[in-house]
Amino acid sequence: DMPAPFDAPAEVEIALVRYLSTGDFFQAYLSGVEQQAAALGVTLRVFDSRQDAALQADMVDQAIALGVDGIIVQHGLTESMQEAVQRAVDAGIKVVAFDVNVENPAVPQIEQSDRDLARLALEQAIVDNGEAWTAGYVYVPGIAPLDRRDETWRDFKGRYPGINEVAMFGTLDNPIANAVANQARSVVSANPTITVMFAPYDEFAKGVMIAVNEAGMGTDVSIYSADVSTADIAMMREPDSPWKATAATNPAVVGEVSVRALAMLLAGEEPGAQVIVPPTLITQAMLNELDISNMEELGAKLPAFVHADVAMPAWMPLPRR
Amino acid sequence: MTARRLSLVDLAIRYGFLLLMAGLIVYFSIVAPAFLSPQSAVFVFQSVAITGILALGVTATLVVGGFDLSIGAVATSALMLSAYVMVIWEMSAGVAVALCLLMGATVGLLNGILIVKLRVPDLLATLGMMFLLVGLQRIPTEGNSISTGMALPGGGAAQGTFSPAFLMLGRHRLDFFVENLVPLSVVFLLAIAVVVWLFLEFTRHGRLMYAIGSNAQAAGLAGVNVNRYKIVAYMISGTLASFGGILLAARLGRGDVASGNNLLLDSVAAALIGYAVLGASKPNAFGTAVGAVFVGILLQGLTMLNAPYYTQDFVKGAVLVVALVFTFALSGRNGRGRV
Amino acid sequence: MTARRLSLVDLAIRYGFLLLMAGLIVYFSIVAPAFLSPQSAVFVFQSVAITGILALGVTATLVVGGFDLSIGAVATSALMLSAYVMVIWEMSAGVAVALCLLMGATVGLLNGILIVKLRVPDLLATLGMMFLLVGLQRIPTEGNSISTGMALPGGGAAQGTFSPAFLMLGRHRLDFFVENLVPLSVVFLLAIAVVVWLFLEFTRHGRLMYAIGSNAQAAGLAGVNVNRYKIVAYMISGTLASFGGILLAARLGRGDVASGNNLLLDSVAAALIGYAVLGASKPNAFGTAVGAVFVGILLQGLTMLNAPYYTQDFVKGAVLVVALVFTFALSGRNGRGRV
Amino acid sequence: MADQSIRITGLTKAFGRNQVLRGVDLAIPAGQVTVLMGANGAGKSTLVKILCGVHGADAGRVTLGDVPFAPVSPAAALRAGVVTVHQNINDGVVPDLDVASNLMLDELAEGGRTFINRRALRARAREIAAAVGLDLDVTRPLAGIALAERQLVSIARAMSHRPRLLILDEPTSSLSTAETDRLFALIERLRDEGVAILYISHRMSDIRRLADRIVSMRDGAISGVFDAAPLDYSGAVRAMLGHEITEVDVTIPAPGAPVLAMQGVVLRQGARRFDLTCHENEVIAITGLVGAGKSALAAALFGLGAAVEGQVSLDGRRHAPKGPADAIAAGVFLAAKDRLINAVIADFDISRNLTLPFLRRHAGPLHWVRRGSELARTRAMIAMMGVVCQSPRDGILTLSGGNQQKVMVARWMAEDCRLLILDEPFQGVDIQARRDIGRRIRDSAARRATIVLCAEIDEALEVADRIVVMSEHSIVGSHRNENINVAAIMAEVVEAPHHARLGAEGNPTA
Ligand SMILES: Nc1ncnc2c1ncn2[C@@H]1O[C@H](COP(=O)(O)OP(=O)(O)OP(=O)(O)O)[C@@H](O)[C@H]1O
Ligand SMILES: Nc1ncnc2c1ncn2[C@@H]1O[C@H](COP(=O)(O)OP(=O)(O)OP(=O)(O)O)[C@@H](O)[C@H]1O
Ligand SMILES: [Mg+2]
Ligand SMILES: [Mg+2]
Repeated sequence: DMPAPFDAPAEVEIALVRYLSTGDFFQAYLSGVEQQAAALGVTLRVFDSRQDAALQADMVDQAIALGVDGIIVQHGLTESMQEAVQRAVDAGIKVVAFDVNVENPAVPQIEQSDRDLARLALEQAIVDNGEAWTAGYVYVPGIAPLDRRDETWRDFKGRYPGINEVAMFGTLDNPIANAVANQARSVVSANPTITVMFAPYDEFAKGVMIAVNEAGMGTDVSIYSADVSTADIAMMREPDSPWKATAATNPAVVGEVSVRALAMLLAGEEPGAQVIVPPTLITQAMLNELDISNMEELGAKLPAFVHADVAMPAWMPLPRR
Repeated sequence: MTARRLSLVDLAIRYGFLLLMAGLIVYFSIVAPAFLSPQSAVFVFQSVAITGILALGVTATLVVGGFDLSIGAVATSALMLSAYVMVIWEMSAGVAVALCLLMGATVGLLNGILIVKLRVPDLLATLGMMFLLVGLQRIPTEGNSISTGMALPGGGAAQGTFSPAFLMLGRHRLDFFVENLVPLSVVFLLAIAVVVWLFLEFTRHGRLMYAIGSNAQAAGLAGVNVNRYKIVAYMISGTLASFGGILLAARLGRGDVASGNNLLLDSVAAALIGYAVLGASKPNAFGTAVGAVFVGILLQGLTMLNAPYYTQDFVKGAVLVVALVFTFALSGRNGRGRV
Repeated sequence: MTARRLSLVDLAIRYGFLLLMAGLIVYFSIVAPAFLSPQSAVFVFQSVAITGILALGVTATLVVGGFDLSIGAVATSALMLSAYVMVIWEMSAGVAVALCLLMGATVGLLNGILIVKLRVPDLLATLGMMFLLVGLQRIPTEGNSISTGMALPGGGAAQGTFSPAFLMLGRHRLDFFVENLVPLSVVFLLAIAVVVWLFLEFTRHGRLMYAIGSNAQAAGLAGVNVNRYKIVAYMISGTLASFGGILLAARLGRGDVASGNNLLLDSVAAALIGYAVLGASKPNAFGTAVGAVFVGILLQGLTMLNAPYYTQDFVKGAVLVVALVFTFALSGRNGRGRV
Repeated sequence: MADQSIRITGLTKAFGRNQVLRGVDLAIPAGQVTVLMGANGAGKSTLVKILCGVHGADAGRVTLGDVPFAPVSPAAALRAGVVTVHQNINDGVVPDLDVASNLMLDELAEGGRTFINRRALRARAREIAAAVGLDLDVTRPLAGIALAERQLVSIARAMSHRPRLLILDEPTSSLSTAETDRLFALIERLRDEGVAILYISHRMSDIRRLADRIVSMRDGAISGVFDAAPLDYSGAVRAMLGHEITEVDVTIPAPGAPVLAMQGVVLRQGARRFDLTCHENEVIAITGLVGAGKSALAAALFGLGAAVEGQVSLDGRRHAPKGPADAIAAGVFLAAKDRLINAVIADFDISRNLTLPFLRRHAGPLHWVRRGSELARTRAMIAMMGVVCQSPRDGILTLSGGNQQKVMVARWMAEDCRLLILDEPFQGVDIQARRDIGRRIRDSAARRATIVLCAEIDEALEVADRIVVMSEHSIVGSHRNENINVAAIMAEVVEAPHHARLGAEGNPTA
């Protein structure tokens, strides 16, 4: 009772063309895609360009050559993906894009709304610390989601002149948490007045938390971040943890939504130009209260986190939970 | 005492690697039939075009007994520079290409001078240069990627664009039996491979460069201008790396700060695999090109089999080790002392 | 004829680098007063403890004329392995440490065998091993990080935790004048540096390893078991790298998926900077330790001055190049041929 | 024809504080062989390196014909017609390239067409090789050919240019008689064509054969010029040494118990079986052509490669070492030939070089090296061997070749052993140092058996109680060193014609 072409789902092949793959977020996203694809019964083909944008564009062409029915583009650069995606659309293939704007009206845009993520975390910081505090900020420019979160940070600084940013740092040297911890150590010892650290990426937050604890300032500094994983939950729940809140979408849910939006396109329905997966604010207090210790429990106890009610036509089968 | 008659072992040494590659192709075509299309073949070449070009540059420095760790950074610097020139200074594609190549050659020259005149050991000099460039390329934009419309520090937005002529370098496809089949970047890879191969193998200069790599002292005493050739090798390496960066920029269409992280290791791997091809046991352009394509085939095949990304690294490493053990253990001699 | 009286140039060669370091310290203390606290000093050491330990391992391979590109991957493999052992297998800290060290030693042994017995050139063998390990370490968890509570493939959640004893390795602090001042990792760095230094500089084995690095053939004809010492050098390198990985795990408290490329580059940089310390012009443990601390000071100072990350790379590269030009150009001789 | 002669006036050169050349005045006339004699470290090679553009002089001038000559690089010297065969053989060849490219290396460096015409290159290379009688496949990689052939390659390359000044720095150090003879014939031909030749050697037989004039050099200055026929050889030696040469007087002691016994040994496939016994308190010199199997014999005894067949016993026990460490433990020491390749640890000082094989003796608990003990032993050995140096901490490469050689021999005399094998211990050593080393070998020979391998019969005569001749990997004669018939030995040495060896190796000739 699913619409064509899902009346014969085994004939349907979709491709996931990824730009980023290393790390928990991307692994969880992939698992969401896999589960929703399995629920639909379609064949999934994964192309991993491993942060090679040029290769990613080629992989779209490969998918075209293989004759897939639909493509999910996961991250990437607008400039390199635009033409490739256009070629796919021209070939009659349905395409959705997650977290990359391919500037194509035929391609719905799946978003986890980085601006909302940053906004939720910062609003919690205002709630916890008032409107005036000394801040440290972790940022590496040039990375699209971080750049979008940075816009929100600037907005906030404009809106609350009491926020005094005394240090900005950040690095993507591997392992990121270790490298950021080294920097954060120097920053907190040079600026002992910092009370709030805005680290809008969980790897950054981990690093900052390690440094703050090492400096023995765990009770003086509060950390606000974005994204969440099982390991993050454990760190937020450590006794006296400075990591107060994080805002996140469930990457697995985003993966599911991506497949569902694509399926709607294939079935001739319109998911809308933008499919936004709303983020959830997760605070330390909340985790302790509900005694949440991993992502599964987070999903179980925060229903908003385990399922997003977007791209949900009536016929859509959901993965078993 | 070198037997002219080719024994089985000799054959294995000479052709073992190519055989392995053929075996892989056969295997992949059976388990993933799509592997054997012209598109797929072109894709293999295209996916390694940029690393291949960088690897050919590294080969030139390996030939003179040197090593260049700065190639990855040179490529990303060229990526940023070309974007800067076109998007912020709003100049033409020609200027961008010229400035990038000049930059690459200059970095090569500096590397060469550091190593030859100031006697800094090669790994050290090029490692320092690498760090320096990685930082330098981000200073003008304060770490931001460069794209049309980006906010300028002075206020306003950048109006320049990547010119179509420039983008063509990375994106245009030539008709070859099938329409729109062969991308220009593949043509560049093949052309550069052939030129570097001819240069190293058949010209006086190439021969002298091999002589330097083998025994610089003896070459110098025979009247070879050792320093000049070494500097030239680093300039070749820098120039090719910057050309790789230009192609990358043309493919990306943006000065992306996050791209090009793996270029160094992948191209070094290709150049080193080249030692095993045809039992050369020394750096050589043909081997380097084959090495690059080999890695491309492997990754393409694994992708077709839906292997997760981390198994690709694993298989790459395992095949590399096995293929090389095979070659070097059988040939019973060490490669060139230097590596 | 070695002149006993030290001329100005000799002094500059011997102490120039240390002087530069002193200058940096003075400069940073003036512009960033927080720089000169005991905590800050300790932190500099702590921030380079892991790379420093890896660099000491690389030094051992450099001494025998080799090179080890796999250390970064060994360290991250140890990071994943220790987390796996404690979190998924729910075993003790002791088992985790023992298995990691065993893994490091085994990888070193394999590297050594590849290089010595199977005659694969060192860069090639260790590069292959690096790719292999980067992939391998992710296979058991299918690319996921390891932390308590993670979902297991068989269903259910991992119940094991990082034991406090294990975490202490990275986090415990000893009293030293100031209470809770010196972290254990710093103690490890210093202890390992001293042991490696004493070993290489003052024991018979160290002497023979230097002999091998200088002229392996002559060492072999003097009855030195060249192959065994080379293998031992790679085993030292692998073991120290895995120990670095253990410290990393203890600091992070989880098994993060990471490539270790930056660990590799930073430790190679430290080991190579060591060539310039005291005008040694050869790999040496004291120089390596100083090189690591030097980089730590530089980054600590720059971060305190709010310099963005890319200027840190730039300054690191620039200082590296300048310091080394200074040393090598003045000393008027090339470093050991190998590097 | 313009004046071809080379004039050197007031040439000085210092390395740091070490004043190596102190005002050299020298003329090298065209059409004559000028032999330059000098003790190790006198500055001969330094002078050569200035003439061929490797080093610049500090002061003084050189004129080539009438024009001033101050080459800034080896290439410049080559262009001016000054061609050099360097003392260190490996300074002359490039192991990774084939023989043809090696023979043509300087022509390739000089310029010419960008693309190499392989066929023409090989043809020309064969011509060059043939001129010195070098008979081998020019497409072989140089790495696979023997040292003597490598030396011939660099000589052939130098000879091929019809130079104005040809400098040969100890060109015969690895050559055997047949090759030496051919080389000398070539040198004479070039001399007759008007080439100025500067020939450096420590071998009196070479000098007697070739010299038109002898120039002696001592401590960086010319100490005597001898050009009146008949040449005053002993005067030249006196001028170079500053004193009379010590005479050797071999008195053969009574040999003791047998130490090494080899029975029915076949060194390599197809070689003839032989026996050899060495006694305590006996010094045996084994002589023979280059490639006759002397080193192969040493290798078998030192665990570097077993013989094909036969019994070897040491003090009555079977001797089959698996490697050098094994051999050393059994009391068999080998001082290998070609010290820069096989012995010298360039990064080490004298004492560290000297104690290398026996470091265990100087190590305390935890394998800690006792520097004091090491230095004491080094001082003792420096005194015993008469090594000229400032201190045991001097870098080994700061020593002159002869002194380096003394250290390498001393390395193996620092401990007692049962059998000491010295492979070409006089390589590159001046006549006085040769006598010194020889005397030390003999003086300390009482409680061991000693085998000295040397291609030069003169050297064998100076050091040995018994001279054993090898040919084609087998022993063909043995002579007590008393009233010896040199001609008979020579006959045995050359018994197997030289070309048979190459033929036997199955190398098709071009
Ligand atoms: N590059 C150099 N740097 C420093 N000292 C040097 C250098 N080359 C030679 N010397 C020194 O110059 C002196 C003369 O050396 P040279 O090689 O000219 O002697 P030689 O007469 O050729 O001796 P031999 O007969 O042993 O070859 C020696 O004391 C040597 O240590
Ligand atoms: N590495 C090698 N590759 C090829 N041929 C070799 C090699 N080593 C030795 N030979 C050949 O083996 C033969 C015996 O060599 P060996 O060194 O035993 O002779 P030798 O009489 O000791 O010579 P020398 O007088 O130089 O010491 C020679 O013909 C030589 O060319
Ligand atoms: Mg000399
Ligand atoms: Mg011999």
